Amino acid sequence: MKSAVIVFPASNCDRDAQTALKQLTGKDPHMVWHQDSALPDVDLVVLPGGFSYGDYLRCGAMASQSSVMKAVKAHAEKGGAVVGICNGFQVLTETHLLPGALMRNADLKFVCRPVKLTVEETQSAFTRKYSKGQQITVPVAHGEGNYFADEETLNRLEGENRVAFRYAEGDNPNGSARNIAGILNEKRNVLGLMPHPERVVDPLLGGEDGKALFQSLIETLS
Amino acid sequence: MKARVFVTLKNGVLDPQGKAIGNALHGLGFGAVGDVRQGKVIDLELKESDEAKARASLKDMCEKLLANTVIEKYEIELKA
Amino acid sequence: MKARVFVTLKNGVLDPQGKAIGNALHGLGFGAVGDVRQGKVIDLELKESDEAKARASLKDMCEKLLANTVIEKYEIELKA
Amino acid sequence: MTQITPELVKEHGLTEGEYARIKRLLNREPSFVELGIFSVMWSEHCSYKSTRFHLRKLPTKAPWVLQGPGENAGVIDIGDGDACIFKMESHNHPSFIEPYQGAATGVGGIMRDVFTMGARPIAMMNALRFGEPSHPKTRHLVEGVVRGIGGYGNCMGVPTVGGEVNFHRSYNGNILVNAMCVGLAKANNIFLSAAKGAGNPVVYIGSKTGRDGIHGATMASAEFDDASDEKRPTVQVGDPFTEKLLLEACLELMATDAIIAIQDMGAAGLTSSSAEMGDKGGSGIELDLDKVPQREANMTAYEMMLSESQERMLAVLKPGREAEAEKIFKKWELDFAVIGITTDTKRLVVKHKGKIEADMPITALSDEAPVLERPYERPAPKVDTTSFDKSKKLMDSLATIIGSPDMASRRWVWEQYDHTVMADTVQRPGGDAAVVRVHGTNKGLAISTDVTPRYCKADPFEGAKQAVAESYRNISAVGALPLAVTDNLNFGNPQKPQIMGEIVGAIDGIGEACRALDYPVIGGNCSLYNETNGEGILPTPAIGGVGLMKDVHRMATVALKREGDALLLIGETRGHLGQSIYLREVEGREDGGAPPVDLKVERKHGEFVRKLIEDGRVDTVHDCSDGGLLSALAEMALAGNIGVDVGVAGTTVDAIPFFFGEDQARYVLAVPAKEADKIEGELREAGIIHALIGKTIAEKVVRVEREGEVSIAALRKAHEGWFPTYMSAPHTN
Ligand SMILES: Nc1ncnc2c1ncn2[C@@H]1O[C@H](COP(=O)(O)OP(=O)(O)O)[C@@H](O)[C@H]1O
Ligand SMILES: [Mg+2]
Repeated sequence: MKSAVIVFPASNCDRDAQTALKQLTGKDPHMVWHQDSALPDVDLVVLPGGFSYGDYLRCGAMASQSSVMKAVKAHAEKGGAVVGICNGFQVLTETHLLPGALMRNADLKFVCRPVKLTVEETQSAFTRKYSKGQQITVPVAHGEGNYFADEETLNRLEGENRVAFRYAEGDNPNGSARNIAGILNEKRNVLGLMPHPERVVDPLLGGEDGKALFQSLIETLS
Repeated sequence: MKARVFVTLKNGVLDPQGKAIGNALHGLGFGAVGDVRQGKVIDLELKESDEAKARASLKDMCEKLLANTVIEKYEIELKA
Repeated sequence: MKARVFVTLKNGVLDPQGKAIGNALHGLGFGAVGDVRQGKVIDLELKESDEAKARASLKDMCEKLLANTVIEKYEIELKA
Repeated sequence: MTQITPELVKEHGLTEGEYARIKRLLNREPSFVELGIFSVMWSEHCSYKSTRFHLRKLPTKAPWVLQGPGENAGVIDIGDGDACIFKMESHNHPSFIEPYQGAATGVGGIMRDVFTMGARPIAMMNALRFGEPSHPKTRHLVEGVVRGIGGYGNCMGVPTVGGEVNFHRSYNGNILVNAMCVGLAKANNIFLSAAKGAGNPVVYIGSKTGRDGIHGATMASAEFDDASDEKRPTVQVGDPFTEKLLLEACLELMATDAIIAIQDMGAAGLTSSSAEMGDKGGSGIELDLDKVPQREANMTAYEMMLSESQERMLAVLKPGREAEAEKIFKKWELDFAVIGITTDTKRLVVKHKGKIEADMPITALSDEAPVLERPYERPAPKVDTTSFDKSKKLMDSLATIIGSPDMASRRWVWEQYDHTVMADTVQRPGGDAAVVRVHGTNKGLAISTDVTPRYCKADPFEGAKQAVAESYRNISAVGALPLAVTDNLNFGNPQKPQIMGEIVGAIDGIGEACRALDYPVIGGNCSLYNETNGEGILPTPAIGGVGLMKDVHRMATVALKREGDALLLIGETRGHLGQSIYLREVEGREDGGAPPVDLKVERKHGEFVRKLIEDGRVDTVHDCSDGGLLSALAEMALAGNIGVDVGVAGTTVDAIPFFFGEDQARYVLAVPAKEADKIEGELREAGIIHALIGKTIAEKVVRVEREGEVSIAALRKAHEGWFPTYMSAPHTN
């Protein structure tokens, strides 16, 4: 699997994503600068966590207007895989590659802690190595991860099995509607999620529950 | 010319900040406070003298960047 | 009655958000945009019919909670 | 031209004597700009005039120290060509006035001190002291400071991995916000601030200059009164996005060989950065202020020289490399301007709008800055009291202590900090020391910040020794070798002989402990005049320690891991209750002497414990400090959710002092039962006092023989509950 990690000026999980991809694919991903207008030939694009352009105005708003995002959009429209983690998820909603929006956490505080997730959907390139209903523990670290969409959109996401991950009952860290932690687009080639799977690919750092996400992609895209 | 853009949450979108402010005001004894909503105000200077053009351009800015129309609405105010 | 409170940075206080918005608008081709400043707008409902009282109470709220008067200033607008 | 009047001199915080000295050094009256420059450079904050004489006594050398005090941060060698760069700094006064921005810019400032030397910041810590919880301002300050630290550090993508939070009424009007930054660099690529050579371009990098925090440096050196709270001087606003760009751009420039010297603009901005660079390089500096990127219209030379706008750096480049550097900064969308040149005159010359606004010998600002030997009185150390109320129930006291403001879980705080970004945090907040892996290796850096101000009040010398000893212990307890410290000396008004006595006592105590433990001081910061209406803070010499772990796979944590482990107490328990949390929280008394520290014993115990961890024989260790043995055991039980059953076998000490005394040099270990005998034998052989005090059990309780038990669930409720409950009440600006 060939992959690229997009680097916005204030991305800060770009190295974490790079390290995880290298560890699991054995290959260095391409690091692509936000001002670039073309992507290298890759199977997977990762939009990493961080603060893209300082996350001033709204998280991900300015990033969605960057030149590299035009290329990412084109990649997604051609069916290429895109995963947005944390700030990457925010960028994907701002770019309208995913529906809804990510608002301030309900308690208005930044939150960094491991959360329990349930894997809701395994029919995707991102989740096939998990089992349906599996409980995993993955850290979150965000101030604006409160997923919002209108009722109709939420119903549709659920009806089309596009909710990939949910916060376990009682462990919703941000007030997200229907405990949604991660969603797929209609064509199921774009995933956005607030938790950080790339931070849990090493038992030393608190677990390996993020590994299967990358392994799913490797299996599908190699 | 100067412009002021208001970006506020659409009705029906939950506003955790507004709610927190409301609670805090009650806690401080401001019992008369009812619903509270918080939004953004963006003040811009524009090198443009034609009001219609300015308004069109501001609308474009709002749609493209200043507001996320999934959750937010905007109002534009021009001052000469 | 309804009130709208504007909370904006005092003149001279660095506004990283405004600066970033200005840069982004330029990047999007809105060349006519000059200085940009971002502030907050807070819309409140008040169970109070006396305008003077409402204004006094809002001023109190601003000083105590809504504005950080070290770096921010506020304006109060009342609508019937 | 502005007339220099005695009032103006006084407003600049300069004494008559100092002003006379300025005139002598210049052979004339200073200009207004020169007066401003002198006032900031000779302020306590920049000149260390009250402490410099005493700081010289600190041990600063060791074979692994690459750079001691005197630069922006200290540097140690951690092997394999790697260097660790760190420093701690206070932002106390600004944080009291505007907690969010004060704390945020404190974080930004200390990060710049570290990356200006060529390091990528890899971990942040913060030591915070607030007034008593019931004080009307405390909640607002806690909320703002914590949010500010998170707001800046999280955006920078540097994990904030730990620190301390204390509450005490002595901080009601003077909170302390001390932030520490730890960075990594290559030992052969360290950048210093000496602007050597003449004819080299002086370049300005980063954000534009505004009228931010003018006179911040003198403010930080002035005592508060209630009026200054009203005056509300301009505070700086932080822009972490720009700082992140500045970090990346600086590291990119540092990968070339274009830089001769580089220095952040911190307190006293352009003034102190240019003066220090010229001073260290033995050169002169000529600045043309017309070239300075400006955010506001009509700024005067005075304002530009004294502005404390954030996110700015000053560098001296090799001639001809300007274009290359400019390209890097343009890529990162930062301001870049050549604003001056180095000269061979050893003078600082400031030009603006065709006029020479200042022209002064740089040594007048540095070497000639006043060094005061202020009179001091070493307070007589308080003596210990042995009395205590025997009727108190041990297990009730435990619940009280574990849920008290100073002992309750700090989860509410550190969950607001991204502590796992960079994917190297192998020990998170909540343990004895944080541990971050050196990226791409198995090495780890252990970091801890420590001080127990109530001990320092009772006995500044012994208390400061204790702070260093506790730092050494915390780092040893995770299995790392303590290598060096940075200090942050927070005190009241040094013009009072008693306060000066506290300062001198503390510096002497730090010196003695650091010498005995081979734990040199490689940097630090002083924050004096922390007084309001004549009331000083508790003396608070915070110690930030860093240690090296050879293999992060062999690391100890405080969490109990198995049932059936033997609980082993290392160190002697005499039951020292003076100044203990127990007396304060249970009996409401703040009295007695500080616990004595035997540095030889500290070192011996630390070495023994570290070896056990390094050999992979022990993975569960906690040091005994605040709250004594029973608090340590409860914390271990809480962290691992495993019960303990202990007794007081073989001691003549009563249960209360035994379990809550704060004797030093002690560790609790949970060791596999089959190892216990062997380890005991080794302890006996080494002549180390120890006791097997009990074992870990399946029941989820903390049980003390003959005293009763309390469930882990109940302890957890008390321990986790205090902070969120306290912070949920409404608070105002
Ligand atoms: N208490 C102290 N102990 C040891 N060194 C100190 C202490 N206080 C200041 N220093 C050293 O003095 C120098 C100047 O400090 P400071 O003015 O705080 O630097 P900066 O302006 O870069 O923040 C630094 O090298 C610092 O390490
Ligand atoms: Mg510095």
